[in-house]
Amino acid sequence: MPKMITEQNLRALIDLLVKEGSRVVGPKAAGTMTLYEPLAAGEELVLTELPRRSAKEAFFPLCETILTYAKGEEGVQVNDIDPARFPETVLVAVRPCDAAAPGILDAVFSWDYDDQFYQERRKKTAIIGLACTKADDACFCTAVGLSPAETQGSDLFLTPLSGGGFRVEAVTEKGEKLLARYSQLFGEAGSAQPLPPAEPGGEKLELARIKAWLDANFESPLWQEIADRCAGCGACAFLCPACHCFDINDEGTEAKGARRKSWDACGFAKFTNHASGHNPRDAQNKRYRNRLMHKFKYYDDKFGKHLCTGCGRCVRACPVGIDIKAVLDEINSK
Amino acid sequence: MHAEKVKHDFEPKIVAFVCTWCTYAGADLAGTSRMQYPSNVRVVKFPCTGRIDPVFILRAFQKGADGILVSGCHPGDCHYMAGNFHARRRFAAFRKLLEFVGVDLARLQFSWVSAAEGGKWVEVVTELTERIRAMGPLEEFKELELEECWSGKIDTPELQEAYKAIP
Amino acid sequence: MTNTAQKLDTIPLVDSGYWSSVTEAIRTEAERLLSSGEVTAVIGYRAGRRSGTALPAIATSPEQARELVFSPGCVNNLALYLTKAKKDVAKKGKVAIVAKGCDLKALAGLMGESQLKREELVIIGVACAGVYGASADRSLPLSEETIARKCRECTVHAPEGVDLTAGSVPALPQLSPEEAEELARLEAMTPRERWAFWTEHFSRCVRCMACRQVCPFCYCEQCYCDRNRPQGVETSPRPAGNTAWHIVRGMHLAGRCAGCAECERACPMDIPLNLLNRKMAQELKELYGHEAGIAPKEKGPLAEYREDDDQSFIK
Amino acid sequence: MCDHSKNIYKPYLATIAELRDETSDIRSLRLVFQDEEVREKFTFRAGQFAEYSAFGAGESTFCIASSPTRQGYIECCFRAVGRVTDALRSLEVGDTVGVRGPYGNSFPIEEFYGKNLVFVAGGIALPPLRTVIWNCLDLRDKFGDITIVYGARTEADLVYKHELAEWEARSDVRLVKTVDPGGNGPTWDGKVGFVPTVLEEAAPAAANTVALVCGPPIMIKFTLPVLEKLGFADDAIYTTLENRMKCGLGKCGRCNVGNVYVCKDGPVFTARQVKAMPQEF
Repeated sequence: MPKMITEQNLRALIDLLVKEGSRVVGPKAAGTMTLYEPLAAGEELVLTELPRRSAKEAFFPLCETILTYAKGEEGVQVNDIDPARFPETVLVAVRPCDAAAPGILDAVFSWDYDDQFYQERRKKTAIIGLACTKADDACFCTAVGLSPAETQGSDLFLTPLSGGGFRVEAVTEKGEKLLARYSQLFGEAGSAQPLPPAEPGGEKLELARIKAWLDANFESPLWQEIADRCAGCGACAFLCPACHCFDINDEGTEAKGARRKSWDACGFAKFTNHASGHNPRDAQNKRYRNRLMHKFKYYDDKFGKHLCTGCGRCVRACPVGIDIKAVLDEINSK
Repeated sequence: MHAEKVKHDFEPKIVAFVCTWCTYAGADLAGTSRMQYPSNVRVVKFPCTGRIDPVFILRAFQKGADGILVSGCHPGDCHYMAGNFHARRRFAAFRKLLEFVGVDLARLQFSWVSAAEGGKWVEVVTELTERIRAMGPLEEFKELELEECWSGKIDTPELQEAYKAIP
Repeated sequence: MTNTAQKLDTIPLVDSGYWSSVTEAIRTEAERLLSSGEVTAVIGYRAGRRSGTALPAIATSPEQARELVFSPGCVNNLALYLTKAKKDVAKKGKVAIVAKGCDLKALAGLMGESQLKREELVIIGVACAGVYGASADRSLPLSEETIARKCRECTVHAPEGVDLTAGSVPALPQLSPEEAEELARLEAMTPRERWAFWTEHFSRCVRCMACRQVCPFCYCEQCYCDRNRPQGVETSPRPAGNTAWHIVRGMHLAGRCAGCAECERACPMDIPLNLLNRKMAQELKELYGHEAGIAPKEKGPLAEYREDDDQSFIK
Repeated sequence: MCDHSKNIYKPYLATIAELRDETSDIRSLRLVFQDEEVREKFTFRAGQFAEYSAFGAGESTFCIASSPTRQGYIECCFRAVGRVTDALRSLEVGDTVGVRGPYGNSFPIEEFYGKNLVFVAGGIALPPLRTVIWNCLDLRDKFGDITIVYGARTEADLVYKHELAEWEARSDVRLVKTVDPGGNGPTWDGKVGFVPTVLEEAAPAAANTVALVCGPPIMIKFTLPVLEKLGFADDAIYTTLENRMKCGLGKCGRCNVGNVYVCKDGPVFTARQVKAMPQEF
């Protein structure tokens, strides 16, 4: 028998999780925006809006310390970050386009070398997904093979019901455990009908066809055409649920400080700049090409997946109106 | 001879950005004349106030200064003709920007101290030190330095330890 | 969005005929310039895939000129494409540019800084009624609700000193100066409150550098803030470094900013960056009588001095 | 000892045992791991690289320039051109640096057994080949003729000058050293000319020979056709690519050339592999 949870109980669940010491992260009002942020109480949860930044932050923080160092009389001491201290986290009301991202990123963060910072956070996080019943004209998850009702990536999946509340589906063992542990908050779904899923518009993409075009078109006037407009900022990459490039920097003083890993973007002019001054991707067309190729070709070549969930954030955020969906449509039609 | 040392609860860190031709020479004069002034001030000298980038001021606050003095030649005395005139405008603007962001301008002092004004140097530095002492430490920038985005925040004693060490 | 009776602030500010007449004027002129060979490219706008959006377009043929548009979605300041930062565009040869009043100020600023020469440029000015704000619902017409904050206080609806003006300025209602009010609200705060206001905003900054990359005046080939020998500003997106970055940005634009508010529009984290620029503009006007205008000035207020400048803050 | 199974970004600590200025801005460091266990267990192959850190400044990527046949230490060689390399250069004997690695693939030395070797290097690109050169010289019996063509802009820009002298003195190695026209001083006893030209003149036989090339992109570009002309097959030419890296672990997304991650799939490639890559390096 399928389960359901009322909105009130969903908020109560958050309260309970917070009380028990979990970090609960979900969409929360932040000034004029909604952002995935730690929730202090269930009432802070915002269910109506797609957060401006993706949920990848929960696994791959915007900026995190990877070690600290101190110079003393006896030389340098390097201190590890103890991953045991990463908080147990429940990600709530995560849209399918965000929930799908970690499943894509697992490959790169475990490729030969396990990035414990990512892995440990991943292990300690349960994802409660939420089906989308509303899409805007930037959304294109269906075009890249996902859907507003996609449960993949979630541990527990909520689908809004027409009469209020959510149908609850345990997708993984982790989800089942959550369901069992807080069973008092879940009821029987009964005959309540789920709201129809959102219908992102736009042409469907044939990703294999796009990949084939990318395989053959490292050189194409398309790249320059886009680069003429591209301002070279990192807004697209930083809002993207699947972009995973990062930088490593030391900060602090000579005597003591921290080494930090933080998001970086392949669109930045100096991203690949060598110390000698030689820059393999010295023009914006090469950088944009790399961004698109990485998403739909290179990552596919390496890991059999594409680095895009169709969340549309880059489309909404691009200050010069570069629309990755329009670019893909164009390639698709070639 | 020695003024009696008073023990204070709080010894502010004062950074003085000075031009080498006038104020540095003035401070030097104060020293060679055996005038007493608070040892809280750390002097950083530049060829000219025109070389003192507002970023230096910001950086000093970020790295733990409780008060900052910027000092150079009197108008008309610039070794490079007009460096201090340009600096004057730049600092007038920068003050307004800092104030708008929420920095208390009482922590930032500008002065003209010539090579002959050892006494004025002592006066400016003493007054600034006492004022900052009365105001207490500059917490805003120190708090900010410790702040992390939520996703990168972890509760580790090692990290806290490292942060505490940031002067 | 409720579909109940149309609220007063959703009434269109101008009728749709205005947009089509400006569009037509731009197309005609662009077509003429390109077919006569007077210019090799026209920097304008074309419609985006999503309804209500427009994006920068570089038309190099008369056919492409027919695709140019002017709509409330034409939010970009195209002056960006004439700077050193966008060398590829300049390589195309002599260009024409579509410019709103606010964009003209940026062009004037760039000319003042010897980045552009007026005689090498054809300017198609737009008699501008205003454009959408960053968070506007673009399915709605341009209205008091959807108009950008900077446009509410626009003083340059009608362009001056251009080669051709596209369209004519329709009658526009006086709108309340929201940004000026916000600025006054901040000025009335205590320093501690302002600090809290700004650090909360800056703590959300992701250092995507969109504010810098869209700014026509951030054309330095090596940004001070990217330098690391020595490092002036920490590069990690932490609150401390973010705050330093935005202060430095504000300072480097003081006396240069043309007020196009592109930084604020581009910010994916909704940081009200133009308040910083506007505050500095206001202070520099008060201190040195400087104001960004449509006529190029040889020197900005921080590039010159007067012997009797105010020094009441110096001991 | 750092537990790399846990924090892949945590470096081993090493002490600078020796330092040597190769040129006015290029320095070599000999590093000895501080932890005894690491010292014993750390192994690498010629061609692999590491991430070296100057704490407080950050990390930089250089090859391991010493030979895997010489144990107990590793060496690196770098030009002070940035924040990290400046900081590394300011360190002195006895100071601590961080080392992460070894990373990447390596030269298949075993496959070279019984063959002649030609090394072609330009400027600061000698270190990545020096590791192989010493590796092979230490196992001298296993190889045929060994030729080294090494050039730099000027005499002063040649690195490992003392080793050049050593190789010159050996009868089992042929060293052809050259400087760009105008870069020669009055006592210069080598050739004058660009590396590709000098290589062509030196004309090593291609039969049963492997060429190992490393240098600035422009040198590589002009050297490959010369080798081709001399009869070298693309599979018999090896090079090592140097791209900017941050992690060295295939994650940070910086060093890729097309779908090839230089840090994991490389840095050692054959000319055939390089030709198959998009020309973006």
